[in-house]
Amino acid sequence: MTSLTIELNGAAHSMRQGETLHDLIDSLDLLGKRVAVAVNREVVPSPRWPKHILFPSDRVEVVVAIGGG
Amino acid sequence: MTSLTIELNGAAHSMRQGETLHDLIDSLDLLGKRVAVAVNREVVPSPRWPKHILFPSDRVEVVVAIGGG
Amino acid sequence: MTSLTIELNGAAHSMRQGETLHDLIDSLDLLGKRVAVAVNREVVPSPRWPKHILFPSDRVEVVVAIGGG
Amino acid sequence: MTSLTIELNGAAHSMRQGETLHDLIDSLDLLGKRVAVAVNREVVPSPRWPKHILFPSDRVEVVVAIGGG
Amino acid sequence: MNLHDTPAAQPVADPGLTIAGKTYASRLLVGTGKYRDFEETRAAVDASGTEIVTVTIRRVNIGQHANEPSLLDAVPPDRFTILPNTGGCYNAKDAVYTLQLARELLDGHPLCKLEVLGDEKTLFPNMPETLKAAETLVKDGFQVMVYCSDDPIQARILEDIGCVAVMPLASLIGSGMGILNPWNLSLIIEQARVPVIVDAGVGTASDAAIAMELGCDGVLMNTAIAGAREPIRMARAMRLAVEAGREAFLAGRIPRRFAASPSSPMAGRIA
Amino acid sequence: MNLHDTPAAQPVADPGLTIAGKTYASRLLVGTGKYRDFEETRAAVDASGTEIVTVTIRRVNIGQHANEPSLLDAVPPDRFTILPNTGGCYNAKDAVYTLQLARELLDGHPLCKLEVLGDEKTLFPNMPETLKAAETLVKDGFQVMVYCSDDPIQARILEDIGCVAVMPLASLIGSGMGILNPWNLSLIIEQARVPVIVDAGVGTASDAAIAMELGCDGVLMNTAIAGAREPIRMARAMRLAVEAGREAFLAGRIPRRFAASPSSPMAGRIA
Amino acid sequence: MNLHDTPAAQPVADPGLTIAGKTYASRLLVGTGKYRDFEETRAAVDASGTEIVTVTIRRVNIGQHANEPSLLDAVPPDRFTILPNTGGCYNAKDAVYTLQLARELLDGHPLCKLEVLGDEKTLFPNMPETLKAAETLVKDGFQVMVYCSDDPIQARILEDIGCVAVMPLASLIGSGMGILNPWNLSLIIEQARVPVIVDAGVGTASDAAIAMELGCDGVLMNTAIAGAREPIRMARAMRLAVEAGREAFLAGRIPRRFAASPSSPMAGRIA
Amino acid sequence: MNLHDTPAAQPVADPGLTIAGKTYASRLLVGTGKYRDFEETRAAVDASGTEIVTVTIRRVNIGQHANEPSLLDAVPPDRFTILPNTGGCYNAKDAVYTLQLARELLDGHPLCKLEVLGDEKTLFPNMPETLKAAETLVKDGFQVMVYCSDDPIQARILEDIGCVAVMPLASLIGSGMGILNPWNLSLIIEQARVPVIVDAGVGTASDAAIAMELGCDGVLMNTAIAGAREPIRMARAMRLAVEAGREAFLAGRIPRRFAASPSSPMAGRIA
Repeated sequence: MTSLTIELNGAAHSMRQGETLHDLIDSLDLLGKRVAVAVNREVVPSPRWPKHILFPSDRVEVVVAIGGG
Repeated sequence: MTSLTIELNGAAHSMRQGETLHDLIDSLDLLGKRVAVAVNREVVPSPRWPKHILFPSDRVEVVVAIGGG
Repeated sequence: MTSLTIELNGAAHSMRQGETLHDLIDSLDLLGKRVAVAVNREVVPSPRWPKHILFPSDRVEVVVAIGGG
Repeated sequence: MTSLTIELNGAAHSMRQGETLHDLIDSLDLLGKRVAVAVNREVVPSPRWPKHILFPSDRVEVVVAIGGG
Repeated sequence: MNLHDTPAAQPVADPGLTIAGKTYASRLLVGTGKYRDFEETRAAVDASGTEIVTVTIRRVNIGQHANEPSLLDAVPPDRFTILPNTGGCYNAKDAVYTLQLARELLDGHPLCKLEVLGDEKTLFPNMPETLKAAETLVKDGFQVMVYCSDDPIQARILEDIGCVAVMPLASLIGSGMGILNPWNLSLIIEQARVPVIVDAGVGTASDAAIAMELGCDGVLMNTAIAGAREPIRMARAMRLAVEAGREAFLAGRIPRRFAASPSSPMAGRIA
Repeated sequence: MNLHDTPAAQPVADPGLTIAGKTYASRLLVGTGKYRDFEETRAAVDASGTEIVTVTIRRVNIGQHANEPSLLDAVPPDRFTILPNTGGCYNAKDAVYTLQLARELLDGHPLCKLEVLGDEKTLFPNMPETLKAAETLVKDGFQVMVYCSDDPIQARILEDIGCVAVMPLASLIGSGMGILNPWNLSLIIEQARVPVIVDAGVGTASDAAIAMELGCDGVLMNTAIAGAREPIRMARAMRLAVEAGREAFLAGRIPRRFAASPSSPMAGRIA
Repeated sequence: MNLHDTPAAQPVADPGLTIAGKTYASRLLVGTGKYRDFEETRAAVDASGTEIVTVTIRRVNIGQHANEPSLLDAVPPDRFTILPNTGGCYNAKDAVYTLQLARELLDGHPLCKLEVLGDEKTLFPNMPETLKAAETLVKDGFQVMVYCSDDPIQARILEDIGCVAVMPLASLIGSGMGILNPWNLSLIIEQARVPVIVDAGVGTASDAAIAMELGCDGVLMNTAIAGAREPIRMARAMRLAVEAGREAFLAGRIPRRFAASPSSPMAGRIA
Repeated sequence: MNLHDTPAAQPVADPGLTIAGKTYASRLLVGTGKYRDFEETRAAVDASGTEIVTVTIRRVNIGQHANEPSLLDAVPPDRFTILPNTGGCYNAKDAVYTLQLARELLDGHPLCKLEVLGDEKTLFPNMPETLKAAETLVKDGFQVMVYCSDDPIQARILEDIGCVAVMPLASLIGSGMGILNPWNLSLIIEQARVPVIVDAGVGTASDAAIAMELGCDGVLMNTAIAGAREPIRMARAMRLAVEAGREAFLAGRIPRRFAASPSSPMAGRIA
């Protein structure tokens, strides 16, 4: 089964073809954590993650809240 | 010979039909004075005054430099 | 019985000869009140009032605490 | 001829007995210069220098004007 | 007379600070950056008495252990109003995108702090980009609290766009220089119909008090507390200072006059 | 982790203000002049949280009804330290005489506030007369807190004479101009071995906070409170401001630097 | 020695102020409003030593005697650089139109002062409209000197648009409040590649000197001179102050340090 | 009309500064310390336009070559009024003794600058010793110009003693901090019947201008000029600044009002 490369938070990241955003977040151990996700600068709400299949060179952003002023 | 009404510096002003900007400035005793003129918010350089015939409801502006900061 | 005049808080005040500081304070209804007294710019503690006889032109000061900053 | 020691501007200075303030200033090459002199904190005007004989442990001050604010 | 039976008229309590329809008892807003750890962050937040805490949105550090504690455990959204900011954004596009992510992160709550910076040296706001971003965000349903210059004309434009609070800088972010131009700030306050909150530049307690005495509705700070030798003590000092300044504003100060006026009566002087 | 179980190190409490061997929790001293009535005086005194109240000595109003309430019923000596002052005295002789009467009035307690004024226009201290009076009073066993100019050399002389506190003016009495010369005040504070208390000139809360942030040990005021639109609220504001300024002083403020320093980390920015 | 034979090295002369390629010896620019008559205007202009005089464009008063003297007889374009301004314009459209008329009036000379005001109360610049007008005017070949807020980011944008000088306000036009925020002004000066000229707010000579000491390239004023009790004397004072401030800037002032440093040597002291 | 034929009323010239009956055109007094050499001293003195130069009295350096040039060759008493000072004296006795020597040195001329310092750290005046010395010197026939604190009461006492000029410090000697308390200085100026000359603390040209605008009669400085990167240029800047400030004071500045006032008439606006 072939793999593909996406851009995750600015760096190359390889996944298996057909994998979803849900699979990605799961693989990052971030399911259930307070994170937000965008693909190609479009926010994708968590309910839509399982249906959202990723394609080569998709630009994925996974963000959290950190300390700042 | 019929007359017409233009707007001169915001007020109604009547002239004779066919009169030019040059005629107007002359009638105001401003020929040779340091003034600038615009018709309908378009600046008209003095060389063009003799050929510039005024029409009803033309909006004419005649300005000078005064004290200001 | 002859009388005499002292200066009380800057104004003339007449008393009977032989009267004491205690008599004066009593006559002013100030016994037991929080006041301090000086005669001729010498402070006289209250215990000494009964023995302190006043003489003509004695300068008596009776003071209290009032609001101030 | 015996010598004696005076204090000149805070330091010991030896002279010959009987010498005057004039002799001292002369020996310092300061005659005619803009200096002022005091002996034992008393100012001595230059006209009096020739007559002013110095004695052991006299405290002599010789001062000038220098740059200051 | 017995004074204890006849209490003098007590002052009416301050109604509090209302932003986008919600009222807060505290007029102090604090940032969460530059603390030693989350424990210090939380202790300072508690000592400050704040109800509104601002946070920054950043990319997850891929690969780092995912179970480490997170800021929002220390300052939970159910106890504090979380105000996501766009610190680090230099144009409208990035700021809008950042806040769209923030809204998703915070279950759709629309209150946010917009800051579009002009350059890394001054962190001064880029006002043209700020106006552009404000317009987009308001249209998109955000409640925008906006970091801006102390320009009264552009403050009014931001209000007209529909921002829920204008937040002029007192001086450069993190500089601790205090309020460099109280006059411009006063012009903004006089005309504002939304809360005016000083954002950036406060250095110590008196700076916060002065802002409130000028008539500001609140003060937002981060470095002044987190950078102090004792952050928790300074957080407490700021809580007291903001309240002191607000009370002084409501109490109506005596006029400044360069002339003396005795506190003690002249009558009855001893001579 | 559960933050509630692990409280962060809390700041050490301020030991308080010690004058002539007695320690006070409050660093605010207040005057009692210019109030509407004794009830308002007492309410303001309570709201200020002060423990030291200054009063003026005046001749009894002969003939007036002797049973009217008196100031010391409103602020009883058993609950407050009463600090008699010499307001209205223009030479050493009158000041010394006034305080001898005051000591008698207050059952011999030696603490007093010496002020010898220079003229009625400025109420600026007359320092030569102040030095003379201080010398006499200290010899006579008084504990002298002294109103003085902000001259660091004469402040030291007053200390050497044996005064228990030096009280430089911030600006003219009743002027509300605040601290006109924080630099001189700092010189006095640096060298002082007795408490330095700003006396006169405070106008609003931030002025008091600034005095404490400079390192003053306390602040004395009257007009700023009594002359406010709402004296009781202003008294409370001053209590908060003095504490805020003191806490900020102890907390160690960030330095003033005219350069920006971001509150939010640069790492992980979204772009 | 004979000091007169050995002159000490004299300072190098200030090269002067260059705007749009033309160099001026004087760094003072003056307005022509608010004078009693043209004679006073000319006398003040002469006393100020200025070479650049700003004028306003207004409609001819129709019907009034056309032969009365005109401003440009008093300050003739062959002796002074005439700088037409857009005083009274509140949007980009009117400002651009006004300057097109001005250019025609002044035989096509392109130098102008753009000011687009925000409201009649503050006369503060409307920056969004100012940016728009600047863009149009620069494209149309004008050399634009622009009245602006003291915002360093927008000052740089105006420079990038191609303005030949940025002219931040020191404080509100005609207020005489001086330089309210020297810090922002310094940020603008540090980065500017075109002349920075303080426009508006100067009240007296020292304000002008301070502007020059901060590193400004020039100062523009009107009310401070025309509104003084003696306008001609004040014009002279301003000429001296601008030169004094410039010279002090070039001379390199001593640092501010709150510590004493004796002017007289310690050695050889008398004791 | 021909403006050149009708000069507007020119301002009346400043009568100049009168001290002890002698009038000086220049209101700038300068010290002679801290220069590289006598040549630079003289060049700076000339550039400053001063007529009064202060010098310090020190012990001759015994043994050093007696024919080296001396300060009074560089600034000869026949061209400048030499003002001997007591820099370095910490009590009345030494100051009086020093000036007695100075008077002898300067052929009996009685004008002198008295300064009695409080400590080496601040060089702040010791006022009690200053009062004592002033009394002795005036009795002894000296014309005393006196360095003092900015205390209006003691300034008046010095005047009553018979000093010919009072010279309050603006800030610490050599600090360059400028006028820290213009308010106290104003109180002194209002009441003074002798010249008030700011002595010490001036850092740059605008400081000198501000002093004159406040109504001072003159300014004395040393470090601000001698310590500048280019002393001769700064001397010139100070000459211009003192004159600018004086002229502005005489011209009557516009009031400070935080409100805008247009320089251009509203009438005839183009729309």
